Amino acid sequence: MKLLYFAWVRERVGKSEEEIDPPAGVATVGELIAWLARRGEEYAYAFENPKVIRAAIDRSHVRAEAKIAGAGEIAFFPPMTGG
Amino acid sequence: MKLLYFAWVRERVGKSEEEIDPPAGVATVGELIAWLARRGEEYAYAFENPKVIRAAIDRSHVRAEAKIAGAGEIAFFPPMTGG
Amino acid sequence: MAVTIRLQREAFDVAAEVAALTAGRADVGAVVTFTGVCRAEEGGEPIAALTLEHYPGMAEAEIARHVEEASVRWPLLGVTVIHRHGRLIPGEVIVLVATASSHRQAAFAAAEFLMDYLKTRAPFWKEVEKASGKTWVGAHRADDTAAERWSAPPPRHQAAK
Amino acid sequence: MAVTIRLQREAFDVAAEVAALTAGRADVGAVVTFTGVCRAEEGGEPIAALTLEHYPGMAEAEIARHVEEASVRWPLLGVTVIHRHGRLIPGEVIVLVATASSHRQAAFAAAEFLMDYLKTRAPFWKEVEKASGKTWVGAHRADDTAAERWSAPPPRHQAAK
Repeated sequence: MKLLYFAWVRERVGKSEEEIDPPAGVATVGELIAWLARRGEEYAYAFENPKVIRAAIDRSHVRAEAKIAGAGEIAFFPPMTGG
Repeated sequence: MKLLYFAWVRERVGKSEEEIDPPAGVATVGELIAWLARRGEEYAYAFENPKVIRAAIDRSHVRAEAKIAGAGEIAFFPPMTGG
Repeated sequence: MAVTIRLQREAFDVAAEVAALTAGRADVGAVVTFTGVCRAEEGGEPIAALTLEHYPGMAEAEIARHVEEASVRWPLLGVTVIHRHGRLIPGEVIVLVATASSHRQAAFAAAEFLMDYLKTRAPFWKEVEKASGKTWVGAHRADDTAAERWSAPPPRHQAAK
Repeated sequence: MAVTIRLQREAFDVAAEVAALTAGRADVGAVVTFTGVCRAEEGGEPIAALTLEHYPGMAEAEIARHVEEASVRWPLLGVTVIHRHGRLIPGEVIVLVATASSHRQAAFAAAEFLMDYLKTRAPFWKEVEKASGKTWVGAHRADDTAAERWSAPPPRHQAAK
């Protein structure tokens, strides 16, 4: 599954996208964030405050409880500040 | 005292302004309207429905109860439709 | 606050007016414009023209008073109100209200407030020309209702810089 | 309804976009525009530039979905949304939302709805450059509150012509 990072999440992780293959126990967006945060210092920093992280699955906003099964593209980013 | 008429009030009265000298018993805008309505057919037509007539004394909106003593310029017109 | 109020017979350039409103201002973050356009039809019947009559002197003074009121209610950096009078044909701009602020809510609210005022209390009257003849436009109940929402005591803001 | 949605790096001509929105429409009586401008200072400190990052694909689709939602809520004749990305300097236009309708309330409400959405839910992020360095702009509580007012069930209108 493909992950995308934007804004300071991207800067902290140090890349804008990557392919990952999380273990079977990681079923929701919230669990995926927790799993990512344990992958290294840069991830721990990016995801240190999961409450401010927003997520989208296949380009639609989702909550932390959303299931990731079948997702093609999951994006993580800070609160939006467009306009 | 000077009277001004606008829009269909002007058209019905047949003039855009005139000088008048109402009798002493005419103290308010409402009484002035009633007095004007008795001045002739064109006035009766213009002021046939006093409820829809709006008035301004010296360029400020006023109600029918407003006193006309000291007024320099009194205007009568239909509800406003600008914008 | 930069204020421009004009009543005029002539057409004007909306883009130039908006550019003038914000020129040289470092603090403008939001500009809202309302442009009222003469429609080409009403109730399915074509409109040939619209004639706007106004009360010279009172119209300018009343608009200025309401722009002042808007600047007390919201932190505005500039306001432009241009209202045409005389005969206009379909497609022509009747009125422009433009508001500039650091924040979008102030710009939106002030523009709506001024338009509600212009529609219901500013001394202008519209006469519409159709094939069936000329008729004075009646006041709309919806416009009165819209204007009434501003009659509660205004939330005063800190004086704008 | 005429819909234009563009995300682009290039500057654009606001007046030309608004003209295109209403060109050849006999029924447009009201046009509301919101223009978001890069301010030159924030908290008293000069801004050198603003960089806008976006999520390509998602941003377009999300904006289109909200324009569609606006057209269900209000009788609109046209909507234009243009949002820039990349590096902008003070005075440059960041975003334009323009709405056209027969009636001013619909045009105002739809423009505010779309701006509230763009400020809080559209996948864009702003980074501001000052002498003290670059910082990502935080989300504003006031913007979230403004966006929440639209979450009640919308008043559906009769299908616009």
